[in-house]
Amino acid sequence: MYSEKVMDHFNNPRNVGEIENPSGVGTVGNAKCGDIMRMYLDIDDNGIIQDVKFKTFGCGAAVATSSMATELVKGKTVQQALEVTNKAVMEALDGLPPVKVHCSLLAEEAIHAALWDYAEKNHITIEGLEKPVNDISEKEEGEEEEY
Amino acid sequence: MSKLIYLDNAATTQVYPEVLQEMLPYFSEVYSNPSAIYSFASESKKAVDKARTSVAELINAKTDEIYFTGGGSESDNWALKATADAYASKGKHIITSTIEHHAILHTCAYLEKKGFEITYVNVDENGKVKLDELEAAIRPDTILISIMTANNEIGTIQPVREIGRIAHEHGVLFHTDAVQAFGHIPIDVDEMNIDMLSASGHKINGPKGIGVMYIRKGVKILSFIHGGAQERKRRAGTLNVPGIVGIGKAAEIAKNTMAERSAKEISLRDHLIDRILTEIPYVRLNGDRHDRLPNNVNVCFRYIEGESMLILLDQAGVCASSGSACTSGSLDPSHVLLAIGLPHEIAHGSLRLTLSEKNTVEEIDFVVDELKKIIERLRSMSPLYEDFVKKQNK
Amino acid sequence: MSKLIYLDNAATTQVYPEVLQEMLPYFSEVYSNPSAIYSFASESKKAVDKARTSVAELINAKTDEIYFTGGGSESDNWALKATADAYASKGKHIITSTIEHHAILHTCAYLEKKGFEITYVNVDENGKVKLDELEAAIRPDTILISIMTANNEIGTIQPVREIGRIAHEHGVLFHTDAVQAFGHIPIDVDEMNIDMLSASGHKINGPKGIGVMYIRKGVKILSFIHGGAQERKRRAGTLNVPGIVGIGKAAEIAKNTMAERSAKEISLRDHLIDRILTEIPYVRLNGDRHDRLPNNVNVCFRYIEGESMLILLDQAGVCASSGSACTSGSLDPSHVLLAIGLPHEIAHGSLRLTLSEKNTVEEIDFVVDELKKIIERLRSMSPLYEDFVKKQNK
Ligand SMILES: Cc1ncc(COP(=O)(O)O)c(C=O)c1O
Ligand SMILES: Cc1ncc(COP(=O)(O)O)c(C=O)c1O
Ligand code: FES
Ligand code: FES
Repeated sequence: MYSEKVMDHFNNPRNVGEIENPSGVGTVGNAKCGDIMRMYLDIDDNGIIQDVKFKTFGCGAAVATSSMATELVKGKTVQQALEVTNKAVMEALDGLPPVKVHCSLLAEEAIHAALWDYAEKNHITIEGLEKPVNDISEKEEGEEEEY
Repeated sequence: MSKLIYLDNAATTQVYPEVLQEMLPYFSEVYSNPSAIYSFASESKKAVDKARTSVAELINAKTDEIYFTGGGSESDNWALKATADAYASKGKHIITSTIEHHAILHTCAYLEKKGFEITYVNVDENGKVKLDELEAAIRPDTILISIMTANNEIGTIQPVREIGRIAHEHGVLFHTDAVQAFGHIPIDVDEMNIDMLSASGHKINGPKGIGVMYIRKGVKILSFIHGGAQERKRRAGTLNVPGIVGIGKAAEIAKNTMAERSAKEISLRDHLIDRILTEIPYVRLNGDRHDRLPNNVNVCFRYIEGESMLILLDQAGVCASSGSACTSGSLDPSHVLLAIGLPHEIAHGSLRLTLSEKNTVEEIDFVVDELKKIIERLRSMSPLYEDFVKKQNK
Repeated sequence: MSKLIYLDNAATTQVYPEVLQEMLPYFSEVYSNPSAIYSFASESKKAVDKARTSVAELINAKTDEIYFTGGGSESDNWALKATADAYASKGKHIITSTIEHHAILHTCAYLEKKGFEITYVNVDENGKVKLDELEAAIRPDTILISIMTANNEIGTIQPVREIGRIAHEHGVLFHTDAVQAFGHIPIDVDEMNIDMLSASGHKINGPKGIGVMYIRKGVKILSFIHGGAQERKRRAGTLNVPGIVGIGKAAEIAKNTMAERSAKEISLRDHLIDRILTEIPYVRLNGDRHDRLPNNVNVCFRYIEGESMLILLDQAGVCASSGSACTSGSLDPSHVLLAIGLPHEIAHGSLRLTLSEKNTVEEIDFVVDELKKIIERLRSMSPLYEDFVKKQNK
């Protein structure tokens, strides 16, 4: 069902864990499917993401996308991190099954939530960052076909 | 342990080699259509008759009350839609439960669109249908009660005998989806007042794509699949002779081995349940502890999600299933787990292990040992577990 | 000749040993449910995908336009009932022909009871649907035209391409019951404007109890069997993996051998027809001489009755069928023979011989020789023949 890359990131997730006193932390959940993802960021004074950790309660795809997302943002600037979309994460994982696309949104939103927290703590605004929604299922498109 | 440990027998089972053996001649040798007139047809007809008898004997039915279908889902659809059709003039109210299989529930949703009214009776925390609610739901226009014999997810065996009694006291037809129970626990359609019953070959080590519908004599249900005059004009389509022979043989074996087999399964099952409940923290057994299918174990591990568990179990060579939303393809966890009152996040961590008498204690022990590692690993990366631990430490 | 001569391939066929071989691993070894998440399931899933591709290629469909069912009858019921359901708001008129299989006709009768209106287009004396009548029958509220690709009794191949064109020119969906044609003659769902198509495994040396439904992308047909999310939520029920593998392999073989096989069958068929027509008096060929299934022979012998013929043929080791009332169980001779204009007493003497490429010229010759004796014998005891002879001698 999953690509080799997904399985690799699921079996050997990168950057699992917590960061003490993080620059920003965000927790997002998909109330529909009940999955929860938490992202910790350690951002230096130059706005570079020095470290990132995650914890995820969710399926194989959720774990793998969190893991991949942490790899993609690590060492990047805050602005670059904003550009890590769910599409980018999915591409980096060689794709996800259609029913699992929504899991990748969780990773994107978790980063945004952590960045929002960082911005609030530091009283700055990050260009292009919108206030994260707690329940990302509201943002999903893709109607289910009914038979 | 590199051999596959198959613990998903509620999903489907291995065709027993002796069942396959019995089927084999009917593919390429005795391939005749049993409806034909020549003597070559009488060989396959005889095989069909024999199978029908074996199936009838397993549930104490008469041979000509057994109809062969294309599977359990077809039987369920037939029972509901064609009863609705036939008895619509009497009434348009049907009673079922909240924990039925989708073959029942989605058919009910379809009937609702067609103007029927469905009452979904609730179950208690062990998954047993509330009999008082059931009885209170019966109305003058109720034409059918459909309650499953045993649940496919949590294994709870329903008080079918009492349901049948209630139905018949009120002059209402009683259908039971026995797909999980058929061949696994004793069923007597007469004693239990069952008017219609669905069963499926591949849940009892018979072939896939063959089902059974029991229809009590006198029940005026219509056809669901119209066409040729097969099955006493009630179910059209060239008879699937090898499939019928297969479900017949599987039914015969199931009858002969039931006592011994379920004793063995129950001992494996209880060993598995006991070890999980004592050795893994924050776990809950779903379904009734005693009125339970001999081969069913269903537990929820808190703070973790089912699909991830399944993938890691798979890597350890264990086949299992989960009612997690992530495995359902529908973003909702199992309706059965919700119906017994579990919140979403707990239903998420469900694991179903359904064994067979061919499993061994060694296999079960291996699974529990693996499971302990898997649960620990997944909890270590769970934000919910992190929150829980932090709260504890406060 | 003591070997069985099987000439009833329109009723059902032998599962080719190579088809069975391909199916075998999926009963007791790779018995997994393809919907499961573990890797054991992916083996059966792969086999299902492969079979779906083979079926799709046989009719030039896309893989995800192929759905597996429990047989040709289920496919026919699905096509008609679920289209009726889905498009009822657009209209309640359906067009079919007088010579369809009962899986279509009895389903239409059911739909008539549900308030749909059915027009039964007539056929000419060769069993071809009258295209002008068909086109004239189309109304603004017509939602579906269902015409079979080839007839199961008289073998007439319909002008499917023209029917598809007419249907689409009027914006009407076109379903074809291709149970007899699938794998026997070329079908291209795109070129022929086919929106839905029914097929069945056991008519092409595949297994019984497995069918195919082709549904063109965009056709909004509902489910017929509700339940689990199998077959992209359109057909519930645990997949019959061995059956699917079997029909897939049979479709693959059918595609690869079609040209050669039908050439061989046509030569046997024409030899059989020619000998019967020239050597037996008072006989008539039913169905179109040229637009005819490669393996179908259908003749009426005057003054005799079909069942008696079949019994005597059986005693000679020949399996055949008849459209006689006496074999129909319904006191009426075949509706197809009546529809091509035969009076009852002639339809009574019908004989259908449907061969396979495994038959030999020797077998065919043996059958004709036996037939001559049988006809003579039955005529010698027929009062109708006596009357006829007396009238002749006047
Ligand atoms: C034209 C036609 N349609 C439908 C069917 C029904 O197919 P099945 O018997 O596989 O259900 C048959 C065969 O009996 C047939 O010949
Ligand atoms: C309780 C119950 N009902 C119905 C079904 C459907 O049976 P089948 O998949 O054979 O159509 C199943 C199995 O999936 C089941 O467990
Ligand atoms: S997290 Fe639930 S489906 Fe991926
Ligand atoms: S004479 Fe006996 S059925 Fe026709």
